[in-house]
Amino acid sequence: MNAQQPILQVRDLEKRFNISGDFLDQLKFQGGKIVRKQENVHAINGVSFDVMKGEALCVVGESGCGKSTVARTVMGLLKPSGGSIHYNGERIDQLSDRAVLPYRKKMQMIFQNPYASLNPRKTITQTLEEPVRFHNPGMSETEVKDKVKAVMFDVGIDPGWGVRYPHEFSGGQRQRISIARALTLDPEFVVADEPISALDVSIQAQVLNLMMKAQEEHNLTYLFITHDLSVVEHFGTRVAVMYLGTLCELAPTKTLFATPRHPYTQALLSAIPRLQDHRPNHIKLQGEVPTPVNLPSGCVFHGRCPHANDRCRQEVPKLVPQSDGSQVACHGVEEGRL
Amino acid sequence: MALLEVENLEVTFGLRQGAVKALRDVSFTVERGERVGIVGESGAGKSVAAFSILNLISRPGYISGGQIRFEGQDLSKLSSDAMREIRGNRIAMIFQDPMMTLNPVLTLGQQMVECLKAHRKISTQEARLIAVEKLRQVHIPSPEKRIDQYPHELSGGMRQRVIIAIALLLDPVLIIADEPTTALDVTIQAEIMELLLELCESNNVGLVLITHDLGVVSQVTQKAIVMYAGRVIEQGPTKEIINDAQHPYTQGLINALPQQTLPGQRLNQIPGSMPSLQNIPAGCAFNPRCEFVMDVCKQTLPGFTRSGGCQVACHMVREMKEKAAQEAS
Amino acid sequence: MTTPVEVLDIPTRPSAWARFKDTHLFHSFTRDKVAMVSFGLFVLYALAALFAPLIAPYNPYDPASIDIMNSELPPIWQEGADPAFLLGTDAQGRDMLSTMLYGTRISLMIGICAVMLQMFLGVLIGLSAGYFGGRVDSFLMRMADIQLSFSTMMVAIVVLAVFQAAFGAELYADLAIFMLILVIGIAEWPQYARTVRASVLAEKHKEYVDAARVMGFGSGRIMWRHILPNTLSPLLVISTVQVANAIISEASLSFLGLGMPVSQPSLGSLISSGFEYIFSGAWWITVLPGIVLVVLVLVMNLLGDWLRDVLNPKLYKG
Amino acid sequence: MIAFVVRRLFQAVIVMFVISLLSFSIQDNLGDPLRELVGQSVSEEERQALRDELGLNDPFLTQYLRFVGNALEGDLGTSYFFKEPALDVILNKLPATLELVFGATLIIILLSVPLGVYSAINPRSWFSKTVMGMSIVGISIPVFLTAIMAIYLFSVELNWLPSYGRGETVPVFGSWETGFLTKDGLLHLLLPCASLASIMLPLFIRLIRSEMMEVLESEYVKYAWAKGLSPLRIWFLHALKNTMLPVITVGGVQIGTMVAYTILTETVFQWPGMGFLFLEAVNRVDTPLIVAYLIVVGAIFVITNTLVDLIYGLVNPTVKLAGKKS
Repeated sequence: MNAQQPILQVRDLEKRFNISGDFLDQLKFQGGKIVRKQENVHAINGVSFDVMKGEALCVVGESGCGKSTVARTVMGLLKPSGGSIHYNGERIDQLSDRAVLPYRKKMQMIFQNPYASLNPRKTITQTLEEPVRFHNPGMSETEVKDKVKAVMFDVGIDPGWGVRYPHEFSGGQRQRISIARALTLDPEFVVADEPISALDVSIQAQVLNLMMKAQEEHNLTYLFITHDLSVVEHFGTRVAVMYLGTLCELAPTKTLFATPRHPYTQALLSAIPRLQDHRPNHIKLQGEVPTPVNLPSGCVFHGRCPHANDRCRQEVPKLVPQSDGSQVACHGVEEGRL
Repeated sequence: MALLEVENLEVTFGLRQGAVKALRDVSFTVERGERVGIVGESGAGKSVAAFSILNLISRPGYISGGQIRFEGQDLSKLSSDAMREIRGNRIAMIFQDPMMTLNPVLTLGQQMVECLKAHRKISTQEARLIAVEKLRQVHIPSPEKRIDQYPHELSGGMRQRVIIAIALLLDPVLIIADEPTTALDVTIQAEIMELLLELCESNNVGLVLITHDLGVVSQVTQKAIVMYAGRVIEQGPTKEIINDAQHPYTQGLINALPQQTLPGQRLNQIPGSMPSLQNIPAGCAFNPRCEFVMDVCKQTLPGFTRSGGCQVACHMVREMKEKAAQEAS
Repeated sequence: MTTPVEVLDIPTRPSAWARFKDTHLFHSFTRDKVAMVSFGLFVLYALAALFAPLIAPYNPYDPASIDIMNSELPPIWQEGADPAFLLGTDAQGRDMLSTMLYGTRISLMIGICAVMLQMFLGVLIGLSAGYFGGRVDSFLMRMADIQLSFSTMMVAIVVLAVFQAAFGAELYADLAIFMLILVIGIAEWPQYARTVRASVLAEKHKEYVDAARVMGFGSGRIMWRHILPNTLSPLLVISTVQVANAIISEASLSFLGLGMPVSQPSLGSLISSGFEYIFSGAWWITVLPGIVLVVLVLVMNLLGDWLRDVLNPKLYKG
Repeated sequence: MIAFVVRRLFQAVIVMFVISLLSFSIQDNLGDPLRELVGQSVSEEERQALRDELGLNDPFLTQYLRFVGNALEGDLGTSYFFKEPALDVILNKLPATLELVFGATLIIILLSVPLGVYSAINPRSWFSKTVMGMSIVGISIPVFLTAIMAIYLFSVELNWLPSYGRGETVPVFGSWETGFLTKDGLLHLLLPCASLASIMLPLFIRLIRSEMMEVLESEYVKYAWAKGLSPLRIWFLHALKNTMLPVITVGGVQIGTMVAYTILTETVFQWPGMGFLFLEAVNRVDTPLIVAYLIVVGAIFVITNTLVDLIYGLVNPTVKLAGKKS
């Protein structure tokens, strides 16, 4: 496995959502005058990372940190407001619907909610066969059926289920069907957006095992979005920690869990409830996550960081490579204070 | 006398397709100041158990058998007025989703004051003072201002703090918390859990914590109750259950956690999924998923066997114990 | 390392009818007496309307078969009745039974055609609004708001009144049936448009639509093959109620003299024509078609209620 | 706030523009003002001269603008039949219609809230089932049929209540004649108001019931029970306040709709209101009167919708009068 070759390169990615409503909603009284004011949610602010071939890059963070937006932008479900996305060296974020089709085959996605990600009006067979037919117009009917059957066996579902509708299955079974749908096109790169967070503990293990097996057998590369750090430790090759639309730290999993550098990563790690320690001893953060509408100046984390100084309040930290192979965006780490 | 004694509790849901038993034969006790965790996956009946203590199961569910004794009183014999005296006053509840729990059209103050006035004869002014004090105890900044705000002006973590403050308003002896942190973010989760733990400890309040997270249970509780398909399958001191679970399901649940396996290795999974309450298999409900399944498991419901400080409902554990006892004699 | 394959018990695909019999819809139908009786009555109405010319003992449109001497005869169980006219006659001497059969035919036809027109306009506008969003959406929905705030009846009354005044009563009588369909059909488009738009918006944000987009399917394919089929249940529910409403609207307009003429009466114009005789004791001219109308509308409303209960999307987790 | 005001104004302008356009084309196409003015006995040249003088040969836009200008000054023409300013004729009949709507609204509010709330709280009781059964029958009977049946029963058969007209009225402020202050007037109001309410009442009962049932299932109501509050406080403060939010929105539109139904009730009861007058005007092709009616009704719609939005904003703390949830 050549782990050094990036399959996906994301550079300075930005995504803003305009939430100011229509023209009339933007008008506000201010100091006796009527002014027009636009409000944006800054979901991603200049995020850059590479995904190496064959690895599983996990993106972690709390809700609202922009991790799902990264996934959806990479998959072309959202148009980026700035920056670029390259796949195998080709820029894909500005392609037309038609030009992007070949990439759709190579890049697939697994969704969070097993109850919403399957079309309730289509049988399992219909759901699985449609993409195969669509992307392989030359394929004969038997070939399509064989392909789908093979994939169904692969993910451990009986092809006899095919005539049934999604509501007849449990959450774990549906998530397997979702994985099967992604695999029907023989992708090389799969984005998984919180694929197990809606499932029960005993089912989570089943789905994670299935994803690891698929990675091995199909030589897949994963971009795995999750809020669950214990899963990351198990599953990820490298981890990217996001906070308020910004990348705080990007490091190999072992390094990150052994020596977290960024204060936010440290707090996040200390907050996982573990079986063994009987007295929680986590780092307390002050206050709450600010709204992504009015971003704090400087480092987005400075309001809650116990080590913040004036520089943190003014200057935005850059992602700086460290000696242990990790990259950290923190003035404190850069200055050697931390 | 234990603070709360639940004995052979049975809850039935009268559905159109026929009656379905959501809880069967559930028994446990909570001592004064004790923290008890009820663990299970969705559909195990843990929330039903929690809500049935205060007789708050929504239709078409009802308590169809068993006893719930609180401070020696049989709650099922109480009139609805007497039950209301206990709710919120002696036993308080914390709900799962703070975004849905507070009434959107009433201010925090209104929702706190009404609770005090429902149980104590005090003026609105006095009630407000108590409410502000409690908000301060849960670390809400500038509570005098916050108290006149509406719920939508607060973040999820803040709202859950307010709900904890409401729970503590009348100095209850028991708090029932139904997945109090599931809807929150990891860092907020840890903070809320710690706050709850701290306040329970300092006020000597008992806690029944419903959760699916074994990590939380191991950190917060002294006793754990594991539920599967509407029954208790194992209960005992939390430490024992986490470190040395006897029931194959509990073992499976703990072993399935990613932290129990080396990174990159295949996780220990329990095959299949929990049966729906309508078609629970005969014998032990876990038998189709159990790797140690024996013939007896498919026919007879296992009773409880003592194992250390724990009670385990498993035929295999019983046989092992019996064998050990024979060898010893 | 292999993943164990879970096996379900029924691997073969049952026939379409067998599958229908297994649906939630069919099960609740067989369990609900009100729904079964309503459906039975509706079928009866539909058959009566369809075969009115075959069933009716007289042709009320044929002046030759009408004798003014037979006017205001009471139904057969009352004194002074003529056995030739089972349910009596109206003020012009037409057989009530026949007139009511033909009236039902016209009322139902106007109701159903108007609803088809509403559905066509509403689905088209609702789909566009929901799918394109943005300015198109806010413009269309503002129009719908304004039109709804005016109420169908108001719009219909004004438009028909103006047309009647402009055309003159005679020409208007010939065109009445088309005008009614047109006016009721156009005036109620916001109901459908809003329903369709709401379900499109709800469906659009579900992950299966994202999944389809990730597959690279075009927006047309996603719209028609993925989203539209999922908006059918609310459409079915409101359609039954809309037919009921359209029939009431038609009757009300006819009652005001803006609908069907007396020579070609709908249930509404029959009631209207009998109104003045109610004081003289000939109650049946008004009451009988009134009952027929109310039962028809009631049956549709009951079916709509039942469908709403059964198809309530909340019942499905999907 | 700005958005709210501007939207409302914008909507009002659109509504009035559509109405004015409609009214103008009615005036332009229906009937011949000349004939109404001078009769048939005038020669063709004189007619042409008169047409020029009256500006009837001007381009469309000029005529339309003149129409709007006059309308803004309150001049909507003279009724052909009454030979009086059309607006005055309509406004004279306005109190009768408004009292009808007011009476019906009163009946609806007084009955729908308790019935809806009761049947939501006790969905299985026989009383709730009866209420729900009656309400579905209620929405299935057209207003005019209810009115006819009411007359037949209470006026013709039982002879308890009068079947037409407003009865005795007394003037209150200025020209406003009210039937609410005399016994005879109230008796006359009873049947028409009840008939008018008959279609809306079941709708409101069903709406309140279904919204209330949904609210009663909500987490915050469950939580209120867990706090040990009294049932009355939970039902009538916690649940009802949330129930009323959607009811206000839908209800506002429905009250506007009721104005349309007054045409039907007024026709059956020969109630001397605007609707009855309007229908007469249509039959007489009295164009200025038709136009005046449309404009007055349009204004009523705009006012009620604005009021409803304002009330909604006041009741719902999460809305800042911008129509958008914060």
